Amino acid sequence: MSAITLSGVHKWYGDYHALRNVDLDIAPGERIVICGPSGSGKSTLIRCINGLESHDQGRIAIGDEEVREDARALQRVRIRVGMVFQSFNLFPHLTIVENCMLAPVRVGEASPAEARERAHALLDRVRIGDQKDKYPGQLSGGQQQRAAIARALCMRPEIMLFDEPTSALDAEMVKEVLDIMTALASDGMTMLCVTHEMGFAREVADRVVFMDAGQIVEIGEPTAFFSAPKHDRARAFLGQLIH
Amino acid sequence: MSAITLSGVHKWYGDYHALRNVDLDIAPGERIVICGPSGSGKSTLIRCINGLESHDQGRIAIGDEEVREDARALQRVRIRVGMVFQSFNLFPHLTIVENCMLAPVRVGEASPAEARERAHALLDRVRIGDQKDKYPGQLSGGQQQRAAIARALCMRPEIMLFDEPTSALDAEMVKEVLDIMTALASDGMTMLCVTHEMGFAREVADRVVFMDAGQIVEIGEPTAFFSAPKHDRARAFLGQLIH
Amino acid sequence: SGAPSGSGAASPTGRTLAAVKARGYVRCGSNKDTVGFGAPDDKGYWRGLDVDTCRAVAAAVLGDREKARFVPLTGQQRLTALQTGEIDLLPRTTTWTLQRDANGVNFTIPNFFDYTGFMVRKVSGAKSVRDLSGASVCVQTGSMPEVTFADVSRKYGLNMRAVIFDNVQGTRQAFFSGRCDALITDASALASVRATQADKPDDFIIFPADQEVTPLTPAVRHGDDQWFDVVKFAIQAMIVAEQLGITSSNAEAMRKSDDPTIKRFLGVEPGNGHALGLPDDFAYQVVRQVGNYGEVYDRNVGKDSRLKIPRGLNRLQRDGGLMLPLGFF
Amino acid sequence: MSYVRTAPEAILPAPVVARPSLAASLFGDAASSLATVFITLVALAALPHLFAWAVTNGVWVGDGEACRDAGACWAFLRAKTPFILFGIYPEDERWRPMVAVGIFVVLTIWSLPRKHWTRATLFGWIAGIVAALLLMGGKTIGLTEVPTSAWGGLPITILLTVLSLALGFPAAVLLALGRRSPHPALRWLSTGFIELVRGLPLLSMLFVASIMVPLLLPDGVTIDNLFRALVALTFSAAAYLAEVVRGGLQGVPRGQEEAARALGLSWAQAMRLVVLPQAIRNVIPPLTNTVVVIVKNTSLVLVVGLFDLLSAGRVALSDPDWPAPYAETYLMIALIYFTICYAFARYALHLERTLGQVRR
Amino acid sequence: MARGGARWRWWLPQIGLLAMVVAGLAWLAANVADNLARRGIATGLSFLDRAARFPISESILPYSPVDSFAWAIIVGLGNTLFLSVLVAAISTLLGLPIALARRSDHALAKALGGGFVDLIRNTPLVVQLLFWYGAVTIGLPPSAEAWQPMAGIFFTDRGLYLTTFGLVGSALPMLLAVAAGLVATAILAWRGKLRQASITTLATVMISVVMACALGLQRDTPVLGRFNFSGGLTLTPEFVAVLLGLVLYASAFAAEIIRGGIDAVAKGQWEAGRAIGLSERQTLRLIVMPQALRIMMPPMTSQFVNILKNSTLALVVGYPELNFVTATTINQTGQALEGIAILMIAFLMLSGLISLLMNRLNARIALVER
Ligand SMILES: Nc1ncnc2c1ncn2[C@@H]1O[C@H](COP(=O)(O)OP(=O)(O)OP(=O)(O)O)[C@@H](O)[C@H]1O
Ligand SMILES: Nc1ncnc2c1ncn2[C@@H]1O[C@H](COP(=O)(O)OP(=O)(O)OP(=O)(O)O)[C@@H](O)[C@H]1O
Ligand SMILES: [Mg+2]
Ligand SMILES: [Mg+2]
Repeated sequence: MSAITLSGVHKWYGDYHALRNVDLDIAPGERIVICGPSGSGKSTLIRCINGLESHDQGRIAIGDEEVREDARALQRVRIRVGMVFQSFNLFPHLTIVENCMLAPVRVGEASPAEARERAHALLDRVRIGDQKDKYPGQLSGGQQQRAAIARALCMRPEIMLFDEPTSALDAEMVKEVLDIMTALASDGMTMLCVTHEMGFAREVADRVVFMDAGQIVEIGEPTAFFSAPKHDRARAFLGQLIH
Repeated sequence: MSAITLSGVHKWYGDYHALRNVDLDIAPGERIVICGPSGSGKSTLIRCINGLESHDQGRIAIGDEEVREDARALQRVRIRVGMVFQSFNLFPHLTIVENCMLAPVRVGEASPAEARERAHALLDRVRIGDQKDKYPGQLSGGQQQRAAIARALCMRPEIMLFDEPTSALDAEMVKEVLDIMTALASDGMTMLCVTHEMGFAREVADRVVFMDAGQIVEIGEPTAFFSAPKHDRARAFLGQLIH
Repeated sequence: SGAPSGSGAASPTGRTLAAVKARGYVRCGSNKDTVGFGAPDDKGYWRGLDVDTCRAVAAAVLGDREKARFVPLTGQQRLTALQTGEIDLLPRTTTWTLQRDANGVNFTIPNFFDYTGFMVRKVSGAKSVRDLSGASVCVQTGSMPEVTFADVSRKYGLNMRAVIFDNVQGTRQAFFSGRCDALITDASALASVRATQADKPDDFIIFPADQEVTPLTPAVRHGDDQWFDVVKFAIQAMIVAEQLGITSSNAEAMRKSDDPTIKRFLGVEPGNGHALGLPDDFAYQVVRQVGNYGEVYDRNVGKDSRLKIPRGLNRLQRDGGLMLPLGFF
Repeated sequence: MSYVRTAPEAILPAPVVARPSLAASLFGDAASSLATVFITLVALAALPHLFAWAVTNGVWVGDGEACRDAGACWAFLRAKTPFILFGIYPEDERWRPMVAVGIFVVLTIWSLPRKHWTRATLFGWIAGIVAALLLMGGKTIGLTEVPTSAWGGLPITILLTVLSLALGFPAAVLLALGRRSPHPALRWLSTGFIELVRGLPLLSMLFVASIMVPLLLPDGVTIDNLFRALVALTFSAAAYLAEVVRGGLQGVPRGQEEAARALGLSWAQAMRLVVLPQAIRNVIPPLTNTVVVIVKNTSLVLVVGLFDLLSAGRVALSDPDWPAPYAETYLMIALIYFTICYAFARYALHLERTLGQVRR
Repeated sequence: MARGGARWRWWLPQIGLLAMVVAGLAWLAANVADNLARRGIATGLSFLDRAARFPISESILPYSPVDSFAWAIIVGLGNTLFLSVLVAAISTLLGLPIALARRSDHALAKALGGGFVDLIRNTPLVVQLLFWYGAVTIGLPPSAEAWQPMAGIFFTDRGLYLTTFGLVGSALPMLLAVAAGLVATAILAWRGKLRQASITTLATVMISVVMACALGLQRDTPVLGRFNFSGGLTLTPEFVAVLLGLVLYASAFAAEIIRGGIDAVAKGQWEAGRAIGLSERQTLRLIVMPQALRIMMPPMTSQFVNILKNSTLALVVGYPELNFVTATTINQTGQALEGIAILMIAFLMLSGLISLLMNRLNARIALVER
């Protein structure tokens, strides 16, 4: 069964048609990179998948669980799907390790001790184990984003969504985060990642999805896509990226 | 006579020695690119030149006008020097054309009609003539930065200072702004530009100034500098930039 | 006072009088909502016994009772306002006490003798202070009643509970809504409250709180003896006029009287005014324009008013009251 | 595996979604239903009493006698409204305060649309204020003189509000700038003034104004009571507004001032043309709140013997001919204040929204 | 210069400005001295030792008219503090449900919350106080017909009379327990451990109730005397009206501060909370409120200072707080200067104290930044 299924998904903001008839099927373990011009609906797509935005038409499912406007169903979806935001969104009033423990203890059934252990392991894995008792405000951007990844992983999600995880970072810190994501990918995690980091996409992605004006315009192998995009819009976009 | 002269300039922030004995001489029509690691004093240098920061020792002069703490002298300097900031700093409560007209009418001796005409011409030149009655908030980053350039040009400065004019822009918009700057350069404007856009530096700069820890470490021809930096620090820096 | 000060002379006699004449009107501190003593009517015209006292001074000094202006003052403001020269005269139901007299002001001549009284509902059965043990009493602050209240409560061991307000409306509202068993304040005010605010005036009785008489007395500043005298005799003019049978309507005619006392009083025979620094007909102007004390009393608080307070202590001395006419010679 | 779009997807109109019904909001779940039932029951219990008091037993015409042992005495308000509105201003001259109030109402309505925010309107206000003052006083323009001690009611409330705002706001801007100034003396003085005034109850400041001012001035110099209250209100308005403006200044990025200076504008120009307009726009909501507080604060002059609206209402209540209908009077006064404040707050909200459109 | 700092060129005008202000103050002081001498106004604080002679209708500190003016003023200060603390506590608690009602989807609750806040915030507090006082005194029955919603509780136009429970035997252990609990709470709150502090408070209350029951109680029920009830605990109409008026007024403002605090928490925080699977209510409680609390601290500080200052309006409905007592003192002694000075110093000190305490607390719970 597919890890994520979108079929005929439409989404409007007021009168603005933000997602137009989106179909996408993602197999378990697949790694997808989504790119496209600003405002093309990448974030909207990803936010619809874990129900942060509700779609207006069509069907989205995580495995066999449909994403629909129902508090319990949504919670089941969100436990299975981890999300990392562009702006980290760590909880500033909690330490890093508390950030990580919150959901397992309050939503999952983990005991505090268990959750702490899990958090420590994951923080070590993203290489900020020594920062665990600091507050988010005390970390650099790259460290914060890695903490955010650890937090999402703490719920042991089947799928990870990333919305431009490196675009709020200084150039020097981008690499730290991409490294962690590459490591995750090599573990076989199902990943859906909005990013314009071509190096990362080339190295990691199974497929690249190019979006424009709310539609999926092109899907392809990363090497093929980046070297010879077929659709005009994609070509124009890539042309601008490389100057 | 030099367009800009700096000799033995020192600057402290509290106890922190931010500029250390900086000497630089810029001829009229010359185009200088300044680069260097974060915190090396690039912005400080540029801001001392138009007196946004006061230097503590040494001499800075624009042509024959010394930059010193005197309201009238400073105003004369600033009329001769245009500045473009990293974060645009357009005035959000005024339309684009009003942004451009403000200084000519209030500081220069232009009549509103004259200033408007001048603004229109410059906005056309930076290719946003059709956006002139919008507010900054309604424009994209690239358009905003071009408006900021037009605003600075409206005072008909002899010298233009740019402090990382493209670093706050989305990748797609960088090119728009660099194109405009290149066009300006080819008109013979004296330019001093902090940027890490190597393509631009190669194409446009007469000299590249590399700074580190408040000092000028290396000055060279762009091609020579980028291909074979002489100083260790510069080499390390350029190595990091390309990943 | 309106005239700029000289260079430091402590009490230049006559300054206030000169200032008032130069200014063209008398400034009086006033109540703003004590009906019968000082309050504007619906048309914004000031009325009351204290107001007429001020008008009498205006008539005496300036020959026109309308040349008086009223500055509404709160209890806290009144003495300071007088001391600092904001007003020339303070006719504002102010009790003459030692502490006040000693502290920067001079009391002239009482224009109303009052006593502190309790008003209670008849159904409560209380007939004197001693029956009020454990009662709640509404007190209006800013004058003698609160001290009297504390004193009698202590003296008779009554353990009464005070409910204190800094304004007339609060006190009254509280009493009639049933908040208090008794209302303590000047008896004159009690009478007026009973006459006007009670649904059935007969349901309430008033009795004195103690034996003391409280003389409500217009006050002037320390240190200006001439003005002190002027105010005293402007007030006296009303009292003496009643003694002499001169009223506002017959004053004109009385000028032709052969009685030398009346002649001197009305200024037909000169001398009195001059001595005070006033026009010789000052008393005539007071009586003609404002009236004699009886008229003023009846009009504002007495039988012709809604308050209908009996003359009582405020009768002339010859009628058994405390109003003592002085000699106008 | 790979896919290339050939035809663009149609842009469709948004489907019509039924708005969540009122019923769903009221009875959506157990908690909502419970809340609905509870609120309704309380309302049902209270309303009949209120209705009986205000309408069934209310007295609309008649005199004081008619009001005894009855419900709401609206007749009192009918009889006393002129007095409450104009205080002790002489009856024959009441057309003057009426005209003065009219001037302010007209000016206010005229100033509402943004396109009327011009220098001319500003001069209009200054002229209007001066005209109202002259008209009320009368002497200078050849009418019967009415001293300020006889002014009263709504005109006093409006005058105190308008003047304390008109004088307080510029002072507030200066204080806010002073408090952020790099020059210590200016900063200390501004901070000292602001914190002193904000730490004191307005009531005690009014006391000081009414009792102490005469002591503070040279012998023989006196200041009008109304003016003193105005000074106290203006001080308090200036201190409170200054803090709001300061908040707004903090919200304007430093880059704005720098950009303005880099263009050659002087400090004063940069402030006036670039920084302050943004700062004030940023703080419209707290500014509104503060102005509403200032409007309401004028009611405190009650304690210093001025005949403002509330004070005049209370004097009206002391009329022996009437049974003193407190609730009705306070309701009417509250209603007048509410109308002024609420209308202002709504207007500010509208302003905030329309000015906000400038940004994306 | 943009960041010029204090340069020498600025010293002169600054010194000039300071000199002008100092000269102005000196001029005023000279005027006061001159005026006082000229008008023979006695000054000095000797009056403070004299017997006050006037009554104070209610106070939490013991008072009788034989006490000195000084003590009377302290008693007024006690009432001011008592009232302010009570109003601050209740209105903050009340503000939360009102804020939540305004943010809720329930149409009636939202409308009621909004209407309440608009109505309260747009009318002067004095008018509200006067209105409530009228409502309390006119709306409630006389003592003889006291309304008894529960055994031992009487509502009359003389006030609310409540049965109290006095302790028989040794109350010392209980008092000690309560004191220990309060100290622990204070220390925890000081350390910024608000959660533990509130748990401690709750525990203290529960322990004291249990101990009270164990130690045995004696009912003190109000009994109707000739004029009034006596015994038990009395809340006078003045106090009830002031409390009601100030609490309602302050809670409307508190509700807006709380709502503003919640709204000011970045949207991303809600989303992050949802994204890790927290429910709406968990997100509000665990993520948003702790951050909103920090945002609310500065406006809450001004709110508490405002409550303190607003308490001075209690004088219009006859509750004897500091302002009222001082006014009476001025009226009795004529010593306006001293009275006003005492009043202002007291309020400045209290406002300063509130700011100081709140700032300390704020520093304790502030978000840690780099
Ligand atoms: N809450 C909203 N209300 C209205 N319009 C919205 C909202 N969120 C997004 N949009 C619009 O929907 C479109 C798609 O937005 P989206 O954030 O998905 O773009 P994106 O591809 O992620 O762009 P970026 O690369 O800039 O993040 C944009 O035009 C945006 O303006
Ligand atoms: N106002 C200030 N007060 C104190 N230190 C400052 C101030 N402004 C800058 N500095 C310090 O001066 C040094 C030089 O700063 P500057 O902004 O010139 O660096 P930069 O080369 O422009 O760096 P970047 O590439 O990050 O913009 C830095 O270490 C910075 O921390
Ligand atoms: Mg996006
Ligand atoms: Mg820089």
